[in-house]
Amino acid sequence: MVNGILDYLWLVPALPLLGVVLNGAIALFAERPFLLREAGLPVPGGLGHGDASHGPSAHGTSAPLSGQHGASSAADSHGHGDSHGGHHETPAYRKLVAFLAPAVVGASFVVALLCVLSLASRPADGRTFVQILFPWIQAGSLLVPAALQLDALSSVMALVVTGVGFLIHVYSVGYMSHERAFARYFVCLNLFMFAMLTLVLANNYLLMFVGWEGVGLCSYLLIGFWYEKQSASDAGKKAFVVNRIGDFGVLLAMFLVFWTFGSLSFTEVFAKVPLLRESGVLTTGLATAITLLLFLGATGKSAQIPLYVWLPDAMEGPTPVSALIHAATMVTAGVYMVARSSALFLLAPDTMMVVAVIGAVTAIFSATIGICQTDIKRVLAYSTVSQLGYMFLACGVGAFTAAIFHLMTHAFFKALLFLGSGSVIHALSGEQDMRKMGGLKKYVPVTFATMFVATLAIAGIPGLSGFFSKDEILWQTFSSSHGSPVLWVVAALAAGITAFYMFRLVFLTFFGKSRMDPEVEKHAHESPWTMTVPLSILAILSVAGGWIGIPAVLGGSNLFEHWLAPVFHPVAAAGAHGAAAAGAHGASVPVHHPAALELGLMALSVGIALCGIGLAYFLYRVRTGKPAEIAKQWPTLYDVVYHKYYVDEFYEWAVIRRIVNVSTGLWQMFDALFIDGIVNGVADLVRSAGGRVRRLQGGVVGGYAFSLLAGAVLLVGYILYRSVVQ
Amino acid sequence: MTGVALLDQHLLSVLIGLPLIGAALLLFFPREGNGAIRNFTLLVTVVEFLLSLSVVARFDVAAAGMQLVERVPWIPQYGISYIVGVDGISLWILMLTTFIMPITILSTWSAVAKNVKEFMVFMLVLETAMVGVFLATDLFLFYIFWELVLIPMYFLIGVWGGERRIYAAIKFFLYTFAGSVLMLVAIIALYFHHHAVTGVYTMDLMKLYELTIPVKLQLWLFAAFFLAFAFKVPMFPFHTWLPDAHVEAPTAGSVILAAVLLKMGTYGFLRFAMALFPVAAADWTPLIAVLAVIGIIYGALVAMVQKDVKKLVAYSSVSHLGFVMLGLFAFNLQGIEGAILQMVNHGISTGALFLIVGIIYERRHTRLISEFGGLAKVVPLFCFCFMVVTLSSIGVPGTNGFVGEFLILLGVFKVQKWFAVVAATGVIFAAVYMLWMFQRVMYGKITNEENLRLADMNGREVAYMLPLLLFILWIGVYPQPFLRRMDASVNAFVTRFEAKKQAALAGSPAGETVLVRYFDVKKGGAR
Amino acid sequence: MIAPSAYLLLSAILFGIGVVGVVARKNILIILMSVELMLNGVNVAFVAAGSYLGDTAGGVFAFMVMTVAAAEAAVGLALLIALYRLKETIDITELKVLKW
Amino acid sequence: METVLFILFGAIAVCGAIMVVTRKSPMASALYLILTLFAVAALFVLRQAHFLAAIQVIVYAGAVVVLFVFVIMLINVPEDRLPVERATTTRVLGVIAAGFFVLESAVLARRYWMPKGPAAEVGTVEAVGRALFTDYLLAFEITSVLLLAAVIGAIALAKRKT
Repeated sequence: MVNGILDYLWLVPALPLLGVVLNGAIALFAERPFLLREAGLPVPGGLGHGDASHGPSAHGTSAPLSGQHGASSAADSHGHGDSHGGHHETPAYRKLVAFLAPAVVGASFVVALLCVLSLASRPADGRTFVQILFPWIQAGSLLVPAALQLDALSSVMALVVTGVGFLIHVYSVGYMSHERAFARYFVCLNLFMFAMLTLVLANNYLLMFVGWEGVGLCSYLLIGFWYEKQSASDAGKKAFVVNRIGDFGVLLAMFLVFWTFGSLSFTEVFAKVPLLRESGVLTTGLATAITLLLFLGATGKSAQIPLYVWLPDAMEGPTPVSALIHAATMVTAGVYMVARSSALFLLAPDTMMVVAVIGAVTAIFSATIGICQTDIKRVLAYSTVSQLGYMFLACGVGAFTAAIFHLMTHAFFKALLFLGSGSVIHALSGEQDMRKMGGLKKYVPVTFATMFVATLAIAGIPGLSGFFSKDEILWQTFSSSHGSPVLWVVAALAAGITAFYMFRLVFLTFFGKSRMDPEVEKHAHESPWTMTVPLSILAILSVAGGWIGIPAVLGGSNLFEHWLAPVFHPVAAAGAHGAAAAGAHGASVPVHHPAALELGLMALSVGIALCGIGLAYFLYRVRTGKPAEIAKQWPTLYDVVYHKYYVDEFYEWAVIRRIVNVSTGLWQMFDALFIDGIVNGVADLVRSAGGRVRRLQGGVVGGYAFSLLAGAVLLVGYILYRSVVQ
Repeated sequence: MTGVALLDQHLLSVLIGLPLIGAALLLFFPREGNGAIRNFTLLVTVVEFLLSLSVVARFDVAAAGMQLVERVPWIPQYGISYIVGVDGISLWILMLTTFIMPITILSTWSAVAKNVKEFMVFMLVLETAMVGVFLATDLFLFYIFWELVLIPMYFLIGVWGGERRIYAAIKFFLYTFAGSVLMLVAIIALYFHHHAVTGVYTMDLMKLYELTIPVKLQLWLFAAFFLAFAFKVPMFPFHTWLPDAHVEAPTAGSVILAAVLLKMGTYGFLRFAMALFPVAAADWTPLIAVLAVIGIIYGALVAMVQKDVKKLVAYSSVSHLGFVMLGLFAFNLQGIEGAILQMVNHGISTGALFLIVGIIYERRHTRLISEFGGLAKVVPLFCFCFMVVTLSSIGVPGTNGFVGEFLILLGVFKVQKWFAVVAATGVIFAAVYMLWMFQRVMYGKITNEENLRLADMNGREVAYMLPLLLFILWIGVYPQPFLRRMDASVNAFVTRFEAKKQAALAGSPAGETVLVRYFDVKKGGAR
Repeated sequence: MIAPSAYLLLSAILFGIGVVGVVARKNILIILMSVELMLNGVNVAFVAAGSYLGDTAGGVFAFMVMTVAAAEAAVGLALLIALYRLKETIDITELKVLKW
Repeated sequence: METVLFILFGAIAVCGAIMVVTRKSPMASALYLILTLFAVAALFVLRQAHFLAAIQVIVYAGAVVVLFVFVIMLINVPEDRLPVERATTTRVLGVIAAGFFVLESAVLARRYWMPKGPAAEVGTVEAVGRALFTDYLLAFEITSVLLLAAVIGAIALAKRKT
């Protein structure tokens, strides 16, 4: 069978890897000596020993900020012209990096697009392409190849990742133009693309896990990119560790999967589901265990309760990173994994319920936190957590298509929001506090326009992408057999809150009087084209991205659902064997409900969203003093919400302190006192005994000779005695 | 005999003898010529490594038994022979030894300034002893090498160590010696038992493998071997010599201690304790698994709160070796192959970590975490190496640590779910203590004036770090060449283990061992 | 014909006299000579046993003993000289540094 | 005849030995030592151990005792500075113990009979040579190392530190 372009599927992850290698070499051999020299540090010899093979795990090797940035380098400090008076001619390597890094991702996008088109030309049931690259781990019955799989689901993911990724790379070139460790940044970013593409294109759980941890690693490196800042390196570590807790779940889930199915490959595992179900090997309990563990991983990666705490802190990273990793792609990996494993999830109704409830609770919980945040990026971060909650809600009610749909549209508008906020921050020389913004509309018109579009999209204004995807989720929540009206109410309420705080953000930032620092205001400026063009493209996508999934009730053909049907439909068919899974798959459900109900609920949710917008308008445009009053009126409530329900503090107190104390106790009491006490005690015993016995030794040679003789006499005497006795 | 023929027929003996000859030649070097001494030692170890590569080249992947065997009667009256051989179990540990030695030697260029000649002689003698331990398949020969390792190591710690070096050296010596003496008794008992059954005195391991030992005797003998190896590994709660020894040892000593000496314990379990006494081993499995799991968690927790980088790494070794032990006692292909791979991984990663610590220690003469901070800015290359090594130690996929840990946990999960679950939390803790340490050392602002003038890694340091990084990635990305060469031997081991266990179960009255209740009734045979 | 036991008896007597010299004298020179006496006593036993049993090992061992005796005398006397230079005495009771 | 010679040389050896340990002057002891060594050599001859007898004379009397004499003259301890012998408890006990030892040995010697017979020629040049260069080759070679070590050790020890 001729696969044509599909045979080059490996290029999709390989191209960013090439970028890592090339940029890594640049970072190592050009940027590192350059920065060291700039900082007045000696450049050691031995350059020749390094080589590009460091690439794959390249953590940038260069010092990030030259001394002049100092402490305030913190938040994206990009003061224009001011503190950069004496800085050198842009070295040539930066131009090379600025071209290479986006170019490889762009090329990767093109290849991915061609592959997907080629795949689309196949019949619907033949749209799964597996490419085995090389055997990776093999031990006994375990055989894990490094293999890629392109099917409907992974093609959506691959396109979103490479597409949005490319735009953000381009944006980064402008955004990071004042950054000293330019190459290091792009090494990490390219590495992230590689890991993320490995994640979505992997054809087995283990390789997916490689990407899964790989993106976590890149996230760690990029959050802590400005590592001189304590909060940044703390946040990076926190992200990694919290994700590790999730990974622990995935790891165990993989063990269960392997020892149940005898394989880790998606195709084999899912193909065996019905068989093992019939033979009784795959009990509901087992499926529940597997899926709950997988979901634990998803809560870590996708920042769901209880492991969401790392994501808001992750905003310490550069803004494009927040857009790419912590909004558009990496955090949705959990959703992807749950959707990928839908065949298993559908067998475990308990897990489905847990997923739905956690999703809904997270959605509303983090939305409420978003109300009170003043840092523009943190608002967006909580918004992301909330939107991810929606996706899990969708998964939990069996509407995997809707989840992936929302994942895609969310990638567009949330990336746009982050990039827009980045543009604002860029304009304000690093200011992130919304209380020090206002009236920015006239300074950054393109940014404002695009961000406004995205805000409308996330708020669920009809016609924009967010509307279709969110509404699909809400409808499924209401109508699906896994769903319930209660969840619908929660989700709709969360949608209203979302609309409220997003408009609060827009009003505080772009409207009203300027509350900017005059010094900052002087330099406020629109961003360069490398930043505004990606914004504009994303804005178009935010508007139009939803049109491929217009539901039937609105006269659309829901292309998106048809595209994904081969992935989720057979699943539903297989799941139908299980009692609990009957009628699980989303598309067939609305049949039982009148179209009027669907339309009515749709209107209701739009109404709630409009209420949210209205409230925001009232509080932040009409009665601007009111929010403070409310805060004063319920100080405790405000305090609790403002401090994010004290969850971080609770974790610190309940987990971290405890562990550290116990560890210290173990070390000092058990190790040093108990075990070494025994050991040293024995030693002391021997020594004191020796101290007594040593008096026998007079030190005079004659004495020793006599002892020797006496011993000999006794010995011979004993031999004699024995011989006499016998 | 021509040189080629010598290499052809006595490759393993050459591997054992070469460092010793090197050490003897070193005696004729003038004390003052430190440069010549160092270069010569490096040359010897590099040649040794290159020769050991030909072992890999000549290794037959399909053969399960000992390869390149050499057999010379030594004390024939007592059935003691000089028998050496290599199989899939020892191959990579042997390679690790010969690989890590030149790196270690290279790392001492500036770290060891006093008594260079003696230092190098001890290093070479140590190499002979270590290589001998992994190649000997005669119990008597093995025991000699096993004990021979102690002597140079004792001096390396005691002479070139830190402030409390004498305490650490004696503690190290006594701890390990206490265990090995019991092992000696067990070896002799086994020897006499073999005579009693077959009428032949022999110390040949392969012959002893064929022996069927009564369960009761097995339990006792295994206990003695267990103590010897558990001290060496070190398993919780026999581990307290390790932090002291590591902290006080010179960098090179720490590297070898971590990379190779600890592996002698785990290797000993696999080659001797488990293979000779399968029923007892199976019987002891719960206890050992529990200790291993405790070691994993305990080591990680205690590592977390250390203030001294070296001590932290030492405790992390306790944790990592817990994984290895757990994998071995899964008694299935995945677990054991994972454990062997993890031995190599731990050697590479932890060896590299000690080298990393050595590099900053050389510059600052302190290892306290609080003395550092913000180093990433002044020493970017160092930071990069440190990062990769840290990730490998954490077991991030794509690095060697992941493959090993995954296989181990996969294997363990099959036989003992809950052990695997608890052990897997060790993976989380590993991230916590390593990253926390990394952050405190490398990130943040430079608070200590002295750190501003730190020099980055020089060419020599890069030269010895680079091979380690390369292997970290190689094993992580393409472990096949390593795993394939273990397959046949490990498979044979597992098969023999199962057969012997079943035979013992069939032959012994029910209830004679805990095993019957515990291990087999509950689970099927593990494979 | 002489009984083998006669040789062994002689050997024991020579050895015993040597022992007396070692334990009872203070003069290191004489102690060293007494050691030679002891070794000679042993040699008598070796040679006698070897010849009675017809085993060459006896002769060989006697030979070895002589070698050792020569070496021992050389080193012992060298020690004595070094010691005399240091302490100006050949009294064994003056040497108490074994205890510290 | 043999008996007579045995008694004669045995008596000389024992008397000489007694004189060795009882003389005050080391020089006198050394001379008596030579006497004893010669007597023992004669006993060797009685047992057909000609080779051993020869090296007994050459090595012992010729080399070792000469060395003793040499050292005695070299350090030349004045009469008044020779150690004063006193009978301490240890010494008396030591002599008694030595006596016991001889007694015990004698009893043992009587208990373990060896075949009585003519002397086998095991101490001849041929027999010893054959044994040394075949079965005991390694031991023989190591002996040379031992002697070398003794020579180096003696030189190192006796060398005047500068």
